[in-house]
Amino acid sequence: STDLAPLNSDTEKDRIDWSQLEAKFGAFPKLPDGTKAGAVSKTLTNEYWRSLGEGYKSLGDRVGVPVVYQAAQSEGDQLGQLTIAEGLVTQGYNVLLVSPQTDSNLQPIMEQAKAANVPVVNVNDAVIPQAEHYVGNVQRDNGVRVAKWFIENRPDGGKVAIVEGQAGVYAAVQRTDGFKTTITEAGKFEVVASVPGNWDRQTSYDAATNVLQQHPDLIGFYANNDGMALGIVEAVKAAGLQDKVAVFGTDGISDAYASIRAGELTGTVDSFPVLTGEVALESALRLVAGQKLPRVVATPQALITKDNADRYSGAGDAVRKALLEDAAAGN
Amino acid sequence: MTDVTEHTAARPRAEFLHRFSLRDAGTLIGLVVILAVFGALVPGFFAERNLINILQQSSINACLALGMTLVIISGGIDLSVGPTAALSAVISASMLVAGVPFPLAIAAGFAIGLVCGLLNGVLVAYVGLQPFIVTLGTLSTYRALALIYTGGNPVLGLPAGFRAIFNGSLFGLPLAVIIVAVVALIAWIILKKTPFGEYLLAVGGNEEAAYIAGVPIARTKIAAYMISGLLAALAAQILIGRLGAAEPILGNLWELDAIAAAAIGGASLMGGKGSVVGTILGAVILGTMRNGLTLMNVQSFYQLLATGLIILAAMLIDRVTRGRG
Amino acid sequence: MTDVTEHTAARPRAEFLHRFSLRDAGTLIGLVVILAVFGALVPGFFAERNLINILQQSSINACLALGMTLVIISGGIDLSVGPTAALSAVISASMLVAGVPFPLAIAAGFAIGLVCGLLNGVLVAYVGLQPFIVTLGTLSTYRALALIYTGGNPVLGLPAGFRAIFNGSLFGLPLAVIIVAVVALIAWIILKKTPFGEYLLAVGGNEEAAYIAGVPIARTKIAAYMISGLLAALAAQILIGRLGAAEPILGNLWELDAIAAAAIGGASLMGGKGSVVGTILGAVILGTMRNGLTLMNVQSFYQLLATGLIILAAMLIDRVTRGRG
Amino acid sequence: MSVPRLQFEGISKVFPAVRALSDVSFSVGAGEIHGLLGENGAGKSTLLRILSGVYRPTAGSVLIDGRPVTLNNPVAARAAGVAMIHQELQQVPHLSVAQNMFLGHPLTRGGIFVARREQERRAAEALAALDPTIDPAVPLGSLKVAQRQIVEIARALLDRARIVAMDEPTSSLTPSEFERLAEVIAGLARDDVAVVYVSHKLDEVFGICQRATIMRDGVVVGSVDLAQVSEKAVVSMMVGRELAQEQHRSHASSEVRLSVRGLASATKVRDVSFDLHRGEVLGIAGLVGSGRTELLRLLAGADRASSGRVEIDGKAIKLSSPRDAIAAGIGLVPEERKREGIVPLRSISSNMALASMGVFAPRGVIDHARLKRVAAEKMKRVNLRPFLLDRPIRLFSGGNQQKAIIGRWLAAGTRILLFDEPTRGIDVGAKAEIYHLIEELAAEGHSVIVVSSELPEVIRLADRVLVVRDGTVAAELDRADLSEQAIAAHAIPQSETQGRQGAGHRVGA
Ligand SMILES: Nc1ncnc2c1ncn2[C@@H]1O[C@H](COP(=O)(O)OP(=O)(O)OP(=O)(O)O)[C@@H](O)[C@H]1O
Ligand SMILES: Nc1ncnc2c1ncn2[C@@H]1O[C@H](COP(=O)(O)OP(=O)(O)OP(=O)(O)O)[C@@H](O)[C@H]1O
Ligand SMILES: [Mg+2]
Ligand SMILES: [Mg+2]
Repeated sequence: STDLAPLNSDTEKDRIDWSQLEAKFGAFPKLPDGTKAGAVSKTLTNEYWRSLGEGYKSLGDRVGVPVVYQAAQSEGDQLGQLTIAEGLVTQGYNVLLVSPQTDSNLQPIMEQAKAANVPVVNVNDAVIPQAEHYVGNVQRDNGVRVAKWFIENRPDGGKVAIVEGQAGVYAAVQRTDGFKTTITEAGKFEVVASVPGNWDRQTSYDAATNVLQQHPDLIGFYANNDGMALGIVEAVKAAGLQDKVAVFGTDGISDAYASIRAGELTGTVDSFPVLTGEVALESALRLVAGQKLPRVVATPQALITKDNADRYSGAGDAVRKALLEDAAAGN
Repeated sequence: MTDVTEHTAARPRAEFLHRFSLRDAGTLIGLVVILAVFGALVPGFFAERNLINILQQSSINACLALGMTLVIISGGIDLSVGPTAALSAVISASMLVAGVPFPLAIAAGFAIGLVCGLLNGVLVAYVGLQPFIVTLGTLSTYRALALIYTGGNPVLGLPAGFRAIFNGSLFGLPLAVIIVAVVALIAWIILKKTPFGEYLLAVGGNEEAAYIAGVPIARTKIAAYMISGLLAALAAQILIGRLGAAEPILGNLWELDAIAAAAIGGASLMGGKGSVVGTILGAVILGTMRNGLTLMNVQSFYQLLATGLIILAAMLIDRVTRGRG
Repeated sequence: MTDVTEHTAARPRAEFLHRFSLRDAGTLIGLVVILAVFGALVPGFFAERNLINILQQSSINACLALGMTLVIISGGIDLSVGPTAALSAVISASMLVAGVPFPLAIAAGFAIGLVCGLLNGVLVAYVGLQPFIVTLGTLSTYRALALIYTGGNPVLGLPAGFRAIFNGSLFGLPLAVIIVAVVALIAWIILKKTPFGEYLLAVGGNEEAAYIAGVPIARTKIAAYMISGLLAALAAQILIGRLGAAEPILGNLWELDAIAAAAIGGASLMGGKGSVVGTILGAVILGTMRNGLTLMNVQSFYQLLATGLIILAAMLIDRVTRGRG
Repeated sequence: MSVPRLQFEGISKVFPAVRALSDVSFSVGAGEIHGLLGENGAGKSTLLRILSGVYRPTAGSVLIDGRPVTLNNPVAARAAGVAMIHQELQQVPHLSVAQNMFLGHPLTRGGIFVARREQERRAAEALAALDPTIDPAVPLGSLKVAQRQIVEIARALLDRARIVAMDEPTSSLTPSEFERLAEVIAGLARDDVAVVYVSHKLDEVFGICQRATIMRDGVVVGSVDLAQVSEKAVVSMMVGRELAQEQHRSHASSEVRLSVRGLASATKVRDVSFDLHRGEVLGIAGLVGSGRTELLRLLAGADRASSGRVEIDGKAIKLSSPRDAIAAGIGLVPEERKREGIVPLRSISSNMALASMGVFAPRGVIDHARLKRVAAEKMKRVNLRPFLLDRPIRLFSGGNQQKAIIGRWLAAGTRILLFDEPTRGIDVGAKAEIYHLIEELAAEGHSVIVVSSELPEVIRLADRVLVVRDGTVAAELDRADLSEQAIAAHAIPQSETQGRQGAGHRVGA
């Protein structure tokens, strides 16, 4: 498998949509006795990653597989995360689910796990090039969806701005690029600013204030995550421009939904972390059971606005159903 | 005789320099240069609205940096300001959301800041540990407490009334700016006019001499850390008022900005030296830079580069003016 | 006469204490306590594989902390180690990927480390700026350069041959551990046995006196920063060998861990004091803690809490043993 | 007989590895000026630090007016009526003179604000009797050592204490400054204050004290009535043996070792020219602030000269750093030992070896065996006490620190030694040793320059004396013409000798 091409989760051909798992690979398989799964994510300081863990746990509970879920102490603690992952390998878990801090910081795990004959599933966000299995959404698509909203809903075009996540992080780069490329190609829009927000609410607030001051005729912001988007919303409100400026975030955390319902945040691209967690664990366990899955299992996402927020925020099963409908409809 | 006249003549000038030192003038020159550069490059940079923006965006860092300056003068350092602010923010916020009256919730936030500072101070002053390490330890500890308390979630939905307190304007200036200006004035008075200010300078300048002279070393240091904690709490209140939410991860890397502002303003990390005016100017320099670079839509990598270079340049200007001073 | 006999009798013990100081003994006690606690709580903690893991996981921090120790002894501090490592990593890696022979690519990485250290050192020693601020400025600058150089993308696909250099084992120990052990031995020799070591201790202990005694102050300081840069580069090579990729954001917050290790090991941030043995023990303490907490499946918020408390506890143990020493 | 104002009863003090005081008892009456004498390391400062609340005694008690007092910290000592002038200047350079004097107990307006003006007025009053030229408003760091010491004395006077302890208050002062201090001390005695006076300058002690207690190695050897005993007897009590009074011996040759022409600095030194011969001891005298220290620093490469030429053995040398000077065989024993001399945390051996690393590490690695041997030899020669070569130098008394610094240059094989106030704070025994050492060095062919504000010292040591005035050589006096009067005559600026001589100047005569 050393001849595996470096993975690009957004363009990999060997992929399957999550909705097809059951159709193509049958019902959930029987697992060897005592199967247990280890998972390590980026950080628990962000709701997204906690929700992912909930997904692991809920499926794990349902199928009787204990899941240990750990996370680094902070976003950016790359070696700490590696230490955690190495601990999981040595402790004899049957499968690992990892959401690496960066594209490479968990690389040694791939080799150690291979030696220990433990499958590893790369779940979302940063992408390990040698990963044999990836479950997650198409990062670039986040930005594309928001850009499409602008193209459809703001036919006259106008000035838009991007607030980026931490410089150099895969998800931030992809999301930004998807948005920027799509909206620029539409012709009528101008990306007047693409400034760093560092995943931080306060930084984004200040950045948005400055951008608005320079471009009071701005029609929208796209932020690489919801925390930053919520900071931008406050800046837009403080500038008194809430009726003119649309603000979009990414992730679909509960605060974002609340803000959307309150008519403040225009929308977010929800990537359904709980469902993603379930799909990831399901895929991982199918691997344990010996099934040969495609390299990438794509998980759903949807652009949430006030109009459809209720559809995507109900109980787990309802959302699953709605998303399956979306998938069937080819969204 | 000649001698005496000379002394008398020299007095007023010395007095003036004493008040607005050459060192502060150096920082001011730095600020003016940066303003001029951005003014030339960015249309509308000098718009009143933008200048107010700069002040507002500098106010939180200035608030922290004032506390940091006092701690640095006392010969210490406080790396834990960010987590202290976070802890104070989430506790105030959760009380506010639970319907506790504003004054009580704010007071609780301030109390948290004071307690965090007290712990730092006691470990430094009574136990005799190195300030850098103590506050490195409490940096993790306080952050962890804030995360555990909230389970990692932001506290949302702060009452509008509370937000108005820190979000309003007076005479066209944001209240946050006015609050920090008042804090700066108080800090200036403390440093220049009160025994405590003298004690700070003495403890940082020569601890043994201060001890022998009867300066209450431990109490002075503890007070410095408590003020730093209190100002971190104040910064937290201002911020959550502005954002309408309190996050346990708030205040990440604040300590570096605060230290940079104090150092650009002339504080020596060896202790015994520092200036309130300089610190404020230092904070405004950093704020101006961020504002200007954003307005110029400089890409984030280059913003980072500019930040680093500006810090170095400011210190070089400092060095040159000190050389002349 | 009695005096003389007494002196002679006391000699061997004093000699031993000189080599393995009471202070280091304190750090060792701290490590033993932590090992004992985890050994009791975590089954399989003392498995050879796990102990090797701990060493391997501590090796990068130990490598940085050794350089940091020398800088701290000289009275400085180096906050820029992480970005220095990142810059060195991406440049070596891009050369390797471009097919440049290993020795050349590695040498280039080391050269980058040396140059980064040189710049820090020159600004501190010749220009006379405060080390904290200089390296705070270069922290941003070097990081920005690494990001700009790579466009923010990781450099992937390092040749297997290169990775084998840093990834192999010898006598059952990972090569990285052996490399760092050798570096530690060299650092120990430098500090205890060479004029440069004496110069470091003198410059950090009393710069003015060292100057009068003919110590080459500037060269000594610059050498310390260059060693720190070189060791950051070495850490970078070890890491990219392990990871098979180099990222411009590598080395985030490394400086804090390195400083913590040095301080736990007895280095004084006032300069003039520090121990190679202590620093290694400090790095292993931090590594052990992380390993043990992970094996105990402690949630990350509580891990953070434990990190903070351990740093404080280590300093308290330090304080107590110093009191007795 | 009334109870004494101050009594020490069985005071002992043990530091780790050192017993500094054993069962020290003596008393001082109200209005008495009591000398406390002893060699370096005898325990004088330790005793006074116990009196001023800085150290706590291991055993024993202090009684004031017959009542035992607890002196747990400096504040308690102040409250008990004790004021202290510490041997090491205890000051904060960034604060003003007045702020330093009132540090710890500032005058306030309304209990909130520091009353700067009032402090400055009161500080000026206290300074008036000692040195009216010191401006209480300037930062203390801008003063010279001597002035700082005067500030330290004036600070103790502010307290109106019942007991004033002075630990070598005149170590940086000239005789004329001592005269003024003597008047002040007499005034204190008239006000019934008990004064404990520590000095290595025996003439001062004999001049102002009635009685003296003599200590050796932490124990009291005896208390004497100074009117009844000779200086010689006191000295032998201090050192435990007879001290031979040595006479000056010259070893100067005609061979010029060092030649200085037109040396000038940007600040103090203007156009200095002189020759120094092989085996010669050249004295440099002058007023405080006349530029002697700076001249030595130029020669030691510690400061850069703005012009001038320095030759050694006829070859021009570059002096852009102390390294250059050391390479050329020049070494400086600096004036401010604590700031410029020692590396406090390092051992005696390390401090000694610092300047000769090339010698001890010929192949890049220090030969510790050799270093130990040389350190033992050099420290024996300078008679280090206690003889603990691995002990951090900060734990040694000032005199012994000075010996280690001298040892540093002996080890480095320096041929030209520059001594700036070589015996400041050094006891009679050690002083004689150092004089002897200097002469030995000269006899071995070393060339020596001695800057000293103690004219007897210059006269005792020098083969020839340069008198420096306003940064330039005002006169060169041969041994035959040497006298305190002759030196003073050249040291004082002309207008001063005619006008208000001595009023505002500290005179080295
Ligand atoms: N803090 C300390 N720790 C250990 N030993 C000390 C300490 N302070 C003083 N000593 C030792 O106590 C002894 C007495 O020192 P002290 O300073 O009292 O002498 P002194 O008579 O004042 O000498 P000098 O005339 O040189 O000032 C010396 O051997 C000294 O090394
Ligand atoms: N321009 C200056 N700025 C700061 N300090 C100075 C300056 N010139 C001299 N000094 C310091 O002041 C002290 C007195 O030096 P100077 O050479 O003028 O006097 P001196 O004749 O040696 O008198 P003293 O007896 O005080 O040493 C020295 O410590 C010197 O380093
Ligand atoms: Mg003494
Ligand atoms: Mg002098």
